[in-house]
Amino acid sequence: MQKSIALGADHDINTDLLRPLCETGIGWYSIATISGLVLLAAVGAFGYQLYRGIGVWGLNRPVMWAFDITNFVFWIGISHAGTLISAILRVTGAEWRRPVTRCAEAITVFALLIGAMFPIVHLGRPWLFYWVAPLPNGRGLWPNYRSPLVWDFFAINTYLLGSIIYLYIPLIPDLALVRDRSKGLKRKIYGMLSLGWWGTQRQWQRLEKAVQVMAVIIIPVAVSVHTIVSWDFAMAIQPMWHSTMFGPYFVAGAIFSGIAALILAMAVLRKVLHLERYLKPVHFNNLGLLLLTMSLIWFYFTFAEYLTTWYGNEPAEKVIFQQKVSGPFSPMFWTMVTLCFVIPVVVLGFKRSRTIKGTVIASAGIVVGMWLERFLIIVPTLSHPRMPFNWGSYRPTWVEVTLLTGTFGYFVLLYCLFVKVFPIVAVWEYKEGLATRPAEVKAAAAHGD
Amino acid sequence: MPRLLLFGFLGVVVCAASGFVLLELSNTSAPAQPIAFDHWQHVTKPDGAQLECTFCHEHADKSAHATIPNTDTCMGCHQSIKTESPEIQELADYADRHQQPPWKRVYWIEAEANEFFTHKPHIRASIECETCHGAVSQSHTVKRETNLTMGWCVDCHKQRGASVDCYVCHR
Amino acid sequence: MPEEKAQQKPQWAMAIDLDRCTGCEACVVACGVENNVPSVGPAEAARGRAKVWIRIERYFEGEYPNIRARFRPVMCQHCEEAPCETVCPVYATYHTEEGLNAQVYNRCVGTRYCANNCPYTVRSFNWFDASWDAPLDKALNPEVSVRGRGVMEKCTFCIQRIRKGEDKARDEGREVRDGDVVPACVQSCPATAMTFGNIADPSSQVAKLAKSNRATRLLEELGTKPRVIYLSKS
Amino acid sequence: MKRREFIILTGIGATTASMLSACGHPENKLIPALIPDDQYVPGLDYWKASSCALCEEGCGILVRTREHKANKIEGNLNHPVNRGGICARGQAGLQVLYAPDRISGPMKSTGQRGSARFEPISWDEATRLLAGRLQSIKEAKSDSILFATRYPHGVNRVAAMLLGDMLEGRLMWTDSRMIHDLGASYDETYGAPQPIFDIARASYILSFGARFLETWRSPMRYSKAYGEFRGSQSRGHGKFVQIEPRMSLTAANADEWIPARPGTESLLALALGAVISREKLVKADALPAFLSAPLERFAPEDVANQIDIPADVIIRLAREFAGSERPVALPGTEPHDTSSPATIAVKYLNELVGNRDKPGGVYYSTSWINSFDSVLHKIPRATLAKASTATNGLKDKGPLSAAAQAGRDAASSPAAFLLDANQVGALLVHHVNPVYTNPEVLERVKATPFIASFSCVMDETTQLADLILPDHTYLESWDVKPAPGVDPQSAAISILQPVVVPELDTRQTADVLLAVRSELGGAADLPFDSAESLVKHTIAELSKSSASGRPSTTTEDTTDEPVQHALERGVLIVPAGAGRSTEPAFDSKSNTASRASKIEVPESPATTGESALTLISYETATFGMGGEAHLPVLQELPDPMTSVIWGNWVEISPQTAAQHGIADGELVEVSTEWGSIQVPAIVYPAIRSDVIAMPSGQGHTAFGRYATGLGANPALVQRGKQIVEAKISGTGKKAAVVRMGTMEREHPDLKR
Repeated sequence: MQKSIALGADHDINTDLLRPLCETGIGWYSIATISGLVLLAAVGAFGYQLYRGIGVWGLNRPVMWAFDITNFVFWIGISHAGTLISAILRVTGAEWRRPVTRCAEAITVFALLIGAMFPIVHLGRPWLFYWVAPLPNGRGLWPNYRSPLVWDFFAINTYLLGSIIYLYIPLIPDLALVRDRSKGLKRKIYGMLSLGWWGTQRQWQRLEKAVQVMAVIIIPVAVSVHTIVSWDFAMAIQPMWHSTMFGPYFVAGAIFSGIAALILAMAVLRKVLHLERYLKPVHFNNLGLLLLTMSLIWFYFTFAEYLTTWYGNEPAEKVIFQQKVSGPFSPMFWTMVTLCFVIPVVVLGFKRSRTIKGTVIASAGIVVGMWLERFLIIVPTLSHPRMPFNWGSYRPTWVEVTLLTGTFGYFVLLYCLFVKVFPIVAVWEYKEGLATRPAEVKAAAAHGD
Repeated sequence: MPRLLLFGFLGVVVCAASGFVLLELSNTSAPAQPIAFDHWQHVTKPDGAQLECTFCHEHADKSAHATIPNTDTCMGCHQSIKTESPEIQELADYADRHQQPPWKRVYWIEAEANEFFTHKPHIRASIECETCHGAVSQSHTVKRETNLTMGWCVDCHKQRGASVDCYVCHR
Repeated sequence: MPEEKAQQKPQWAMAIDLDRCTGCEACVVACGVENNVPSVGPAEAARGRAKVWIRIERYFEGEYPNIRARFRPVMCQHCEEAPCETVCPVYATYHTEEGLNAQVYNRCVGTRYCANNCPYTVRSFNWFDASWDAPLDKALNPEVSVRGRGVMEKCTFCIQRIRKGEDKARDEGREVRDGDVVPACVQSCPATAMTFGNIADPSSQVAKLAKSNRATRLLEELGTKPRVIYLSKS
Repeated sequence: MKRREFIILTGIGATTASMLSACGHPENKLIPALIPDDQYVPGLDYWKASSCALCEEGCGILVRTREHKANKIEGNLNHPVNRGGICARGQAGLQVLYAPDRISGPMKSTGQRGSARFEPISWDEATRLLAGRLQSIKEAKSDSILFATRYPHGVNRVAAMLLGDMLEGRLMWTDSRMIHDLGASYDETYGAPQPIFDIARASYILSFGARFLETWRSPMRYSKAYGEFRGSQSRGHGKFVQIEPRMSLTAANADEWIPARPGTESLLALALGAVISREKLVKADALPAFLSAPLERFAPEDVANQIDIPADVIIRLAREFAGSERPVALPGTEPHDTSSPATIAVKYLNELVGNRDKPGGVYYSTSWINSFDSVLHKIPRATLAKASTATNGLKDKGPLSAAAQAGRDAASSPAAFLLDANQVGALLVHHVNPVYTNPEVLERVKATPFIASFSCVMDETTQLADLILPDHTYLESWDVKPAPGVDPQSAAISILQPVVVPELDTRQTADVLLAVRSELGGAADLPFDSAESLVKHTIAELSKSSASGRPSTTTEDTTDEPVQHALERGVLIVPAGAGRSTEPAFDSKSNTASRASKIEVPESPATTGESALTLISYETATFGMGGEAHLPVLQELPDPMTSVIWGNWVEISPQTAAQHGIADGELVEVSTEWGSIQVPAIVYPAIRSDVIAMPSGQGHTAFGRYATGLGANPALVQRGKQIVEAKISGTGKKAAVVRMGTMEREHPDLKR
C-alpha cells in the first residue's frame, strides 16, 4: 500500500483534522459548559433519588417502568449507529464511509455508556447492582441466568467492550500522529495510548486485519444486543410485549435511530469544528438514503405488529392497541408515526430535499419519534394489565425529565471531550481513501458540491 | 486542580475502605461489658457452679431469643455467693436499683438481612451452642468467634440436611 | 432425590369460594396488619402507590337496573409456573419446595421486572422507606420484615404462620395437619369463603375443593398454574 | 448505621471513617430480654382473649402480644357471634390503641370555648373538678346533666347509674342515635331488642334495606350466616333479594337487587303481603287476623308507581317469597323517616309466611337480656334500693327513667336530647361526638355551661370541652357486654379485659365515675371498687347463674376459678334458663294489626321538579358514624363498591351525571335547604337516577391527623335526617379523589 500523497496536502489534512485538538473556541466552551450543567443537574437528580428513594419518580403500580427503561432502550438503540455505518460499510467496502466511521463509533461507545447506566439507575437499590454479575460471594449465590436482565448484562458488556476495541483500533495511527505533533506529558500519554505505533508495514497489515475482524465480529454482537434488549419485553407474557417479532423490530428501530443520531452528530460537528471539507453533502445524502430505507423497514415492522394485533383481536392486546391508537396515548402514537415515517419519507424520498438541512430535520424528528416508540411500547402495556380493575396511568416527575435531559447533556459532553482529545475524522483512513480511490472521492466531492 | 480532585477522590476511597475495615473489625471484636462476667468460671471451672447454658439463657429452647438473664437470676445465687467481689457488688447495686447492666450484645445479624434466626429449632435439632458461639465455656470474655455470614449458615444447613430454602430464615 | 423430598413437603394452596365472598375486605386489613403493610397516605396513594398484598376486585356487570357486582379477592397466586420467577436476575423471587412463590426482600435489587411480568398485578414496590407515625409502629408484627425502600413485596401466604404451624407440628412430633396453618386472610374471613391447606394431601379441605366442578383459576389460559383456586359463583 | 445508607453516603462522598466507627449498630442493642418478669418469655406470642368494642356487637377477639405490645387482633373461635371471623374495622383496633393522636392524659381548657387550648392536669384534680361541677349543678337544682355514651351496656352504665343516684336524678342518659333507634323500634314491634333472623338456614332472604353484611346489627354474625346460606350445597342455593335505592355491598351480593324508591320499604312489604293474601299463599299457621281489609289498599297495581317497581315484579317476588320453603324477610334498620312502619310491615310479612320460631325464620327470644340485666344491674339497683328509689326493672328505674323516656320518645339521640331539653347544665360525652354527627346541635353544645369529654382523641366535641378525662381504649379496659342474638337457647356475655398495660395516662371512665361518686360522698358499700372488680364480680355471678340455670340472687361467694376460665376464653355462655320466653313476644292481634292499618302510605318523594334529587347518607362498614375515621389503615382501605380511599364522595347515576353535566371525579356542590357541601362526584352505575348517596364518617374538622379535613360531612346538610331533598351542581373543578381500583368492566366491551 502506497502512501504517496503530496506532503503539502498531507500536512494540510493533518493540521485541519487535528485543529480541534489544539484550538479551543468559544463554541466548544459554551457547549461543554451547557451540556456539563445539564449533566450536573441530572447527577443532582440522581443523588436526590438515591437519598429519598426511587419514589421520587412518577412510577406506580402497575407502571413500574417508564422513562428509565425507555431511556435505556433508546440509548442502546442509538448506539447501533456505530456498528452499522462503520462495520457494515467497512465490510462492504463502501468508500464514502471514511470520514464518517469514527464519528459513528464514538456514538456507539457513548450511547452505550449512557444506556447501560439506566438498568443501574432504575434499580430500587442501585448500590446492589453488582449482584447481577456472577461474582463469587460469601452467600454462595449466583445470578439467575434465566432472566433476560442477566442476558442484558452480558450482552451490553460484550458490546461495550467490543465497541471500545473497535473504536480504539482504528484510532491507533491517529494517536501516533498526535503523539508526533505534541511534546511533554501530552506526548507521553499519546505515546502510551498509541501502543508504539510507528507505521511499519507489518503494523499496517495487522491493523487492517484487526479492523476487519472486529468489523465482522461486532455486527452479530450489535444485532444480538438489541435483540436481547427486545427480549426484556418479548420474553414477558404481557399483552403487546410478547411478540416474536420484537428482536428484528428492535434492531431495525435501533439502527434507524442510530443513523438519525449520527446525522445529527455529523451536522453539529461539521458546523462547530468546520469540517465542511470532510463531511460533505454526499455523506448526508447517502446516510439519508439509508435512513429512508430504515424508515420504510421500521414502518413495515410497526404496521405488521399493529395489524396482527388488531386482526387477532385478543382482548388484552386489543385494550392496549386502543389505548395507543385512539386512547389517551394516541397523540403520542400519531406523533411517532408522523416523525418516524411520514416526515422522513417525504423529506428523504426526494433528492431535492435530501440535503443536509433536510436530513437533519428528518433525523431530529426520528430521534424524538423513536424515543416515543419505546415509551409507547412500555407504558401502555404496563398501565393496562389484564385485569381492568388495576388499570393505572403514568406521569413523569421532574427527576425523570431531568435524568432524560441529562443523558443528552452527558452525550454532548462526552462528544466534546472526545473531539478535544481525539481526531473525530479518521485521518489515516481519510488519507487512505484519497490515495486509493482519488477519482471516486473527487467524483463524490463534485457531486456533493 | 486535577491534583486536588485526585487527592479528594483518593481520600474518599481511603475513608470508605477504612470504614469497611472498621466495620468488619467491630464485628469480631469483643465488646467491653459493664461487668466482667466470666463464662468459664460459671460453666467449666472444676470447683465452680458448672451451670448448663440454659440455666441462665433459659429461653433458648422455646423462643427465638436465648436471652440474657436478668439480675434477679444472678442474685438468686449471688445473694450469698462471692458477695465480696467488687463486680458482684456492682451487680447487686444494679439489682437493688431494679436496673439491668447495659450488657453489650456480641452476636447479632444486621436488621437489613431480613433474617429471622430462631434458637428453638436449633436446640430441638440438638445443635451444640458452641457450634455457633465458639468455646464460650472456656473463655473469660466473650467475643464473636463466628461471623454469621450467610454462606456459613448455609454450609452447616447443607451438612446436616436442613433446608436451605431462603424462606427458612428470610421473610 | 430432591424430587422425592419435594414430594414430602406440603404443597400450600388456597381455595376461595366466590359464592361466599361478600367483598367486605376484612382480609385486606388482616393481611395488612399481619404483614406490616404500611398505609402510604393520601398523597402517595393518589400517585398509585397504595400497598396491598390482597385486594378485592369489584366488577360491575350489566346495566341498571339489572346490574350486578362481583367481588374477587386477588393476592399472589403462587403460580407453579410463575412468570415473575424466571425474570428476576438475582433469584430474589423463586419457588420454594412447598410450592410457594417466595420473595426474599434482602436479595431484591429492585428491577421491578417481576411486577411487570405478573399478569395478576399483585406485587407492590417500596418506593420509599415504610414509616409509621409513632406509636403505630408498636403494632408491627415482629415476625415479619419491615421492608426497606427499593424492594418488591407481595403476599407470602403468611410464611411466618406457615413456619409457626410447622414448628408446632414438629414440637408435637407429627406431620402438619389440615388447619395447623391459617393465613391471616383466611382466619379473618367473616363468611368463611377462604380455605388454606396442603393440596398434595388428598384428604385436605383445599384438595377437595380443588376438585370441585366450580374450581377455576385466574387467567388459566396463561398457563401459570396458580395455587389459588376460585370456586366460581354458581 | 445501615450498610446501605453507608454506601450511599460514601457514594456522594460525604462520610468519613471516624463517623462510621462512631455509629453503633441498632441491632447491637439487646433484645428486651432483661425485663424481670417470670411469666414472660421474649420472642413468644401471648394470646389474650377480649372483645371488640368498635361496634355494638362485641365480637370475641384474641389479641396477639409480644414483648408487651399488641400486634394482631383475630376473631375468637369460641365466641358464638363471630366464630373466629372478624371484620375490617375490628382488626384496625390496634390503631385505636396506638393512635398517634390519642389524648395522653387529663386536661382542662385554658382558653375560651372552642379555642382548643388545654393544659395537662392530674387525675386527682380532674376528678375533683368534675365532682365539684356536678355538685354545684346538683345544688342549683335546676339543670340536668346529660351523659351521652356510645356504649350503653356494661360497667360504664353501672357507674353512671351509681353516679346518677348521687345526683338525685339529674343525670340524664342517652346513647348514640343508631343503637337507641334500634332498641326503640324493636322493643315495640318484636318484643325483643334483637330478634334472630336465621338466614343461614333460610331458602329465601328478602331484605328491605338491611345491610346485614356491613352495618346492620351484627355484620359478623350475619356474614357467617350468609356464608352458610351460600355454602349449603345440599339444600340447593337459596335466593337473596335486596331492596334498596342504592346498591350497597349487601345488595351487591344479592341475587336480585330491587331499586325501590327510598322510603317506600313499608309500602313494598305491604304490597307483597297483599299479593300473598289475595293469592292465598299464606302459610297454614299464619295468623288470619293479619289478613284484614286494609291490606287490599296496597295491591301492587296501585302502589307500583309509588314504589317505582313494576307490578309484575312485585307479584313475582311475592310468589317466590311465599312459595319458598323457608322464607325470611329482614327489616332495614337505618333510622329512615319511615323505618318504623317498615319494620312493622316486614314483621307482618314474616308472620304471613309463618316463619316464626322455625329454622330459617325469625326467633323472638328475650331470655338472654333478662339474665344479663338481672345480674349486672342487680348491684346498682340494690344500692339504689337503699336510696329508696323505685327498682322495678331497669327501664322504669327512677333516676334514669326520665332520660330513658326522653330517649325513647321525643329525643332518641344525644343530639335530639340536646335540642329538646330545656337546660343542660353539664354535658358528659363518652365516645360520642354530637357536634360531628349532628352539626345542628353545635350552638346548643357551645351554650352548655360545662362540657366534659371522655374521648380518646381530640374530636369536634372534645375541642369544646372544659375538661377532658381520656378513657382507656377498649383494649386497655375492663367491661362486659351481652352479645345479642346469638341463639335462642343461650346468651353470650363478651368480656373485655386489658390486653396491654395502658399506653398513656388515661383512665377508664367507669373508674373515673366511681371516683367522682366517692368524691361526692358516695357510700363505700359496693361489692366492687373498680371496673375490674365489677367485671369479675359480674362474671362470677353469671357463672353461678349459668350453673344453677337461673340467675342467682347472692352477690357474695365469688370463686376465682370460673372467673379465670371465662377470662381466658373471653366469653361466657349463659344458658337461657327457662329457654324461650313463654308469652308471645308481641301480641299480633292487638298490636301489629292495628299498627299495620295505621301505616301511613308514604308520599312519593318529590319527583316533580327536574332537579330535585333525594340525598341519602349511609354508614360504611369501616367508619360507621365516623368514630374510626382516625385510623389510617381504614382510611386506606378502599370502599368495596367505589374503591375510593382517603375521603368520601357522592354517588350519582350515569344518567343524572349526564343530565347535570357532571364528570366522574368532579367536585360537585350538594345543597339542601340547610346548606351545601362540596364533595367529589363518583358516577355510580348502580343507583337510582333520582337518588344521590353519600357515605357518612368523613368530613371531620378535628379528629386526629388522618381524618381531619378529609371529605365532607353529609350531616351538615341533613339535619339528622337520612333522606332529604337535595340539588347537585358541578363546579368544573377536578376533585382530589383517590381510588385504588377502576370502575372498568372485567371484560371491557371495545369496538374493533
